[in-house]
Amino acid sequence: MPKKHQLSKDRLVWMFTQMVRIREFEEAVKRAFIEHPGVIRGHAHLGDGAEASIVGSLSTRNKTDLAMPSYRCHGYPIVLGTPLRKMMAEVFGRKDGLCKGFGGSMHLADPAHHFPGTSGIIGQSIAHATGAALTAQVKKTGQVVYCFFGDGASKQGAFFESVNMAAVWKLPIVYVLENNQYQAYTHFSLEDANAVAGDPLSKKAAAFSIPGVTVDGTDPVAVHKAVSKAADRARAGKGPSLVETKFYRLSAHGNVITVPPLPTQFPEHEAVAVYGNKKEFAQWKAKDPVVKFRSRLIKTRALTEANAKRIEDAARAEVKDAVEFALASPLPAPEEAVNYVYA
Amino acid sequence: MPKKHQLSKDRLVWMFTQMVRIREFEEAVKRAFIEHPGVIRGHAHLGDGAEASIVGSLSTRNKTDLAMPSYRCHGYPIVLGTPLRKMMAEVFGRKDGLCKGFGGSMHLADPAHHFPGTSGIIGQSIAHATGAALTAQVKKTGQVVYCFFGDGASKQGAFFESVNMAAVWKLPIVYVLENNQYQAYTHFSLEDANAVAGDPLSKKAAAFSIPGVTVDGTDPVAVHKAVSKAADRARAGKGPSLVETKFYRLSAHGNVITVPPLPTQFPEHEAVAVYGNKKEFAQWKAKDPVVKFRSRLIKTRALTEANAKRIEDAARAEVKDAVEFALASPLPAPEEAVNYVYA
Amino acid sequence: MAREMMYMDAINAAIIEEMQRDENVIFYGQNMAMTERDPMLKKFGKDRVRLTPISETAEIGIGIGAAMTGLRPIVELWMSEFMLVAFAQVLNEAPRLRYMSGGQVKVPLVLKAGFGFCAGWAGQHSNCIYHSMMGIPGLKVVVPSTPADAKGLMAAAIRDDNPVVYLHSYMLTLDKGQVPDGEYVVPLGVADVKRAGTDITIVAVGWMVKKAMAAAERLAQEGISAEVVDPRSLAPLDVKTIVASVKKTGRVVLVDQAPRHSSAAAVIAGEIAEHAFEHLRAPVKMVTALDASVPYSEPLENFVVPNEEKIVQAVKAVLANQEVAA
Amino acid sequence: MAREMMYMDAINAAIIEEMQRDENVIFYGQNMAMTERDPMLKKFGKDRVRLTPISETAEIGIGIGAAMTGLRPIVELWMSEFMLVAFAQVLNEAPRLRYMSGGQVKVPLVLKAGFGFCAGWAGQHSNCIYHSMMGIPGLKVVVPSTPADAKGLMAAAIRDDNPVVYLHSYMLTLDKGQVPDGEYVVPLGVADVKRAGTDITIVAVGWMVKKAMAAAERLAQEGISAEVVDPRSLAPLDVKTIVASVKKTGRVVLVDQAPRHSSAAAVIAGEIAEHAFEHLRAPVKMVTALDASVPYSEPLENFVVPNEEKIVQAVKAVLANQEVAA
Ligand SMILES: Cc1ncc(C[n+]2csc(CCOP(=O)(O)OP(=O)(O)O)c2C)c(N)n1
Ligand SMILES: Cc1ncc(C[n+]2csc(CCOP(=O)(O)OP(=O)(O)O)c2C)c(N)n1
Ligand SMILES: [Mg+2]
Ligand SMILES: [Mg+2]
Repeated sequence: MPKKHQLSKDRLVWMFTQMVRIREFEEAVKRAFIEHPGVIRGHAHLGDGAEASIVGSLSTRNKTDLAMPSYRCHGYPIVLGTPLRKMMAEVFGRKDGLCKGFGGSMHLADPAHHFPGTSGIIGQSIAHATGAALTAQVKKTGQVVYCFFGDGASKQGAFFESVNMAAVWKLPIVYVLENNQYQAYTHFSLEDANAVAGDPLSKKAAAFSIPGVTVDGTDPVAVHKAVSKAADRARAGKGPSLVETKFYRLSAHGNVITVPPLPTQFPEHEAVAVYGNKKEFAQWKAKDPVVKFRSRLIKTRALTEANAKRIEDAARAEVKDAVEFALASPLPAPEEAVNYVYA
Repeated sequence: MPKKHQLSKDRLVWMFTQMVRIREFEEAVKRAFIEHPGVIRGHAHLGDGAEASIVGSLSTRNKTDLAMPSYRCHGYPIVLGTPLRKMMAEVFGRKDGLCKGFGGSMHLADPAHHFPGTSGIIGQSIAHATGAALTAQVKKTGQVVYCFFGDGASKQGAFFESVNMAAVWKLPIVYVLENNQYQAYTHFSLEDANAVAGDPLSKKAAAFSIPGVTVDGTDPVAVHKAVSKAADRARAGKGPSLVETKFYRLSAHGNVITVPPLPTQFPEHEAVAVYGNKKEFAQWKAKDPVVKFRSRLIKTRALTEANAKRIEDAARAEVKDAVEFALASPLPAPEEAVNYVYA
Repeated sequence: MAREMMYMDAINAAIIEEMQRDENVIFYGQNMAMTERDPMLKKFGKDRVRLTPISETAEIGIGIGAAMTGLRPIVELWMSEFMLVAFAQVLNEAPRLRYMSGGQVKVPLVLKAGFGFCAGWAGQHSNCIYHSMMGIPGLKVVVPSTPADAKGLMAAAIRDDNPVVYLHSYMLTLDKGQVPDGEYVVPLGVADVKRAGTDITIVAVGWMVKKAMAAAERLAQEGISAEVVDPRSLAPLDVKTIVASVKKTGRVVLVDQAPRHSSAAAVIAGEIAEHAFEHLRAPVKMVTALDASVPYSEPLENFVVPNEEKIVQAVKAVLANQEVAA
Repeated sequence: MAREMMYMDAINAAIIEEMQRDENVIFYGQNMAMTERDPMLKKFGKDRVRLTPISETAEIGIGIGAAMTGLRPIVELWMSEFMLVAFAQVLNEAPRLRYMSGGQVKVPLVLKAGFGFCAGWAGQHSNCIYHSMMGIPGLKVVVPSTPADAKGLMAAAIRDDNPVVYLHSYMLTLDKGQVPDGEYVVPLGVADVKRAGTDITIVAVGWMVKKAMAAAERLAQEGISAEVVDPRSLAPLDVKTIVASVKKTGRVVLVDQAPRHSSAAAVIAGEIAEHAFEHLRAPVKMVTALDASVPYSEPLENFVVPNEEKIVQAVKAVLANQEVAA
């Protein structure tokens, strides 16, 4: 990889730290369904398993570059610097939440930290991200937009329309297709024509004559490398690229859908619950990106066991503090609900 | 080409005959704007230039196979056997029209002749055609669906979504991307990412891991060959293919848009009117598929000059009769308008 | 014979019975029939029960094309908002193709979707969009509020030769009620008087029918007799039954889970203003969601959406013939 | 100072003036700015004036993303039905993002589209779909009926910090009227009394304002004084002005180019039923399109769409206080 993209020890440790922070946050959200039943309403979707894809991608960004993820959005702002307190308070629907309790888990937004927001409707935010890249181009800000979306979303028309326009206009955007192998309960091999033919999903790039590459999404360094190239291309005014990061969602799609006041919880992973495929789940669990990266850093002496522990303890403490903050934050006043409808 | 797809002399003459019938029909429609002003309302779109693509494709069909074109739909039913009288009467909004005056030029339909209908909203009918292929598969009718759409339509999400599903389900359908080089006033090189990169539009097939091929759409035999292969594949249960037929629309997109009662007419071709590119227009005019095919058949002695004339005269007479029939047909009674809303 | 059944089971029962009855009925959608162990797939086979990708435009469009050529597809769309990515197919394709062909084709298609999930799903998953599908010539829209209606309207929707949007309320999914066994068809376009009364008419849709019934119960205890009318079909709308009730009671409250100007209530109020005016003894009154998207946090969500208490207050206000703020 | 201008030129004048005023305003769409000779492209450059493919979901979605990050896009969509392929972006993205973010972002976006082209464009190109965009919290919808309003509402739409759907009537494209020079802003959400009168109120939208004005003229010759109110904005809807007029005249006819249950008229009638009931001296009356898609052939099309004669008859019927068939 070009020198400028080589990762220093410090940078590798920073990446590990972010991955751990994401993992700890997601596990706390998951635990909240048991420890604080009813506190999380609606549908929460976790990014455990996606840490290498998220951090590997965002480790290539410049200070003002934007991240535009899908509704499975917890991981990204953690890397961008959004306070976990505000994030957890939003997931808990509190007044001190990032969005004052209006958005919840699916709709975090923190424009101050370069995260303009998300959509819960599959594929739609790919167009929004493309629009953010248009702003960057028109206003000549030098920003690159990192657009994240799922394997499932790559079957929505919005994806194709957006990438075509970005390619024609040579917009500064990187499309990161996070192939976590499931869209809700459906394995991607059941619905994607490339997959049915045994091809990688990055082959879709050919429809736009742009670079398309598939990379091991459990390895943050591999992701970093591929996304660096794509970001360089974007920054050079050459337009978009498609990077498929292939990894595995480690938790179920989301908490079980229930009608209130029935409490909701996280079920088993679909591989097991729907397909009865314990082996698949176990195989991918063994490739847990956080665990793998930890051993690698220790093996390559980028990190000591003691430092790793320190990082993990710090993340745990940070997340614990976030949960306490969120629980202590009041619910919004009902009358607030008519605010923010119009600017 | 496999023996079974080799075209007999009779078949070649039949193809020429259909091409001439289409051309004569479209020229009569165009003339109607001058000869019978006000008789055609709304927007009429002609297929002159597309004859080789239409006839080359449909010459491969079996008796019950369906054709599902876009709103630029005059040519296809002519080949399928729809009476020109009824077609012209519909274009003229008459009671004896195919659709009793309810549809007009954009919405011809003749299910009895294997043409279920069209949509005027770009891309949407690609999904309908795919659904017709689903019926063929579920009911095991052995039918293949010929889905025609424009270069412009290939930028609409419906296209990508539909082809992916057809590929996953291995539906018996052939997608014919008729690249007539313009979508309304826009040259395809200005809006298509493949084209911007100098690639053919058939490259989009890679997004679905299906065969994609670009063929000279001014040559009905070349089209026949490519579409035969695709139809064979569909019939064999192997799923869809994408065939790009590249040719040139010889008339303007449609008649000028005017507010009634201002009369409307056909303007000059966009190459000239919008882009000032007389050369481009002249170059493609020189490749007129009907003229080219005529000389070729005469040169190869599949046809004599006398026979060619006879075919042309017959087509002209048939179209003249259709115009007269249409003009003589009454307008529908106003009260009819509330019929056919519900089945 | 009838038996107690959950709303969602009643819907499924109708689908199964109709699929048994007519082999042209097919059923597909996202995140269903993933494995060969799926009971519907087992029963009806891979051809008739299918899994689709997240491609609503193609899913619905394919349903239209299949319907034009001889099948009777039921498309499972889950949440009605997902239809919006494909709304051209719903509003401008399915209902127009027959008409434009001068009656040559028909489009027997059922678009099944849930709506109005008030459970913390926030601004994009909790809406009521039926209003946007009313008044589209050629398109039918039904909204069952009880398990029996859920079954009967699904059967009718599948048998109908026109495109029908079948909208089930997520909030009623687990509600139980008596459902007739075997063939049971509730005709499209016929409203149902869910509770007879003499003092006032309450017109309510979907989940709001349940709230209106509870409000009527409370009002009965205070000596107020409210008639509850459930249109069941929003298109065609049974204006006659609604107007007849209003003519009888002389007063009406319209309850709708959608914001005021995107409610069926407003349209129905318009019909009442034209057709029952002389019999009205007080202004109509609408109880709708506030003009805000549905927010995530519970107190906010509760504040936006109509509830029993608001219905009771509205009824009393109308009976007192005095306007109160909505 | 004012000058005579065509409706379509007034729209363009507003776009040009606002683009000159604020460099964040950009303008793009299909089949525009194809060559360097394009006057808008010449004036504002390739960055701000762009050609797009037939990709409405991306076009509108890109507009939203650009608006969230600092631009003020105007998206040229041509016919409003084309928006339906991207309706999720219109109804469920643009108006929700600000709210869901708790007020952190804004989406200053103009979606420009023509509607209701009754000129033989048949079932999919002639519709009025504004009704489906009413009552969506966060979304504004305007429908100018005169060249002056066309200019002033476009200026207001561009300056507004919310998504605004700007719908111009194709049938009014070439109409002429006095238009103020220079800065001219018609506030969103304010109805306009286009003609004062005392006997009856006619509420009409878009092209129907012109028909209502002609009908009022004819009625005046028969001694009937009709007040014509043009809501101009359908969202927010200026209920106050409409109700005030109805309270004054005591009678109202609502004219709408859309079929009855997909009309703005029905919603407005509902508001009148709630807020002007005590002042009504006769039932409201709606004059809308018939419940059919718009057919191709001229006599069929004329039969479906409302016209001056139907308005005149409706007014007379209301004044006679007797119901006639719609
Ligand atoms: C248009 C639309 N259709 C369906 C859904 C329901 N839905 C929510 S999440 C999801 C799966 C998305 O899968 P993918 O894009 O792979 O993202 P992941 O959940 O794996 O991160 C679906 C189908 C939706 N939100 N929007
Ligand atoms: C969704 C949608 N957007 C825009 C239009 C307007 N429109 C009508 S025809 C046309 C061009 C179509 O071009 P192409 O697909 O190449 O077909 P061709 O006209 O060349 O046969 C456009 C943009 C439309 N009908 N539908
Ligand atoms: Mg996924
Ligand atoms: Mg074309």
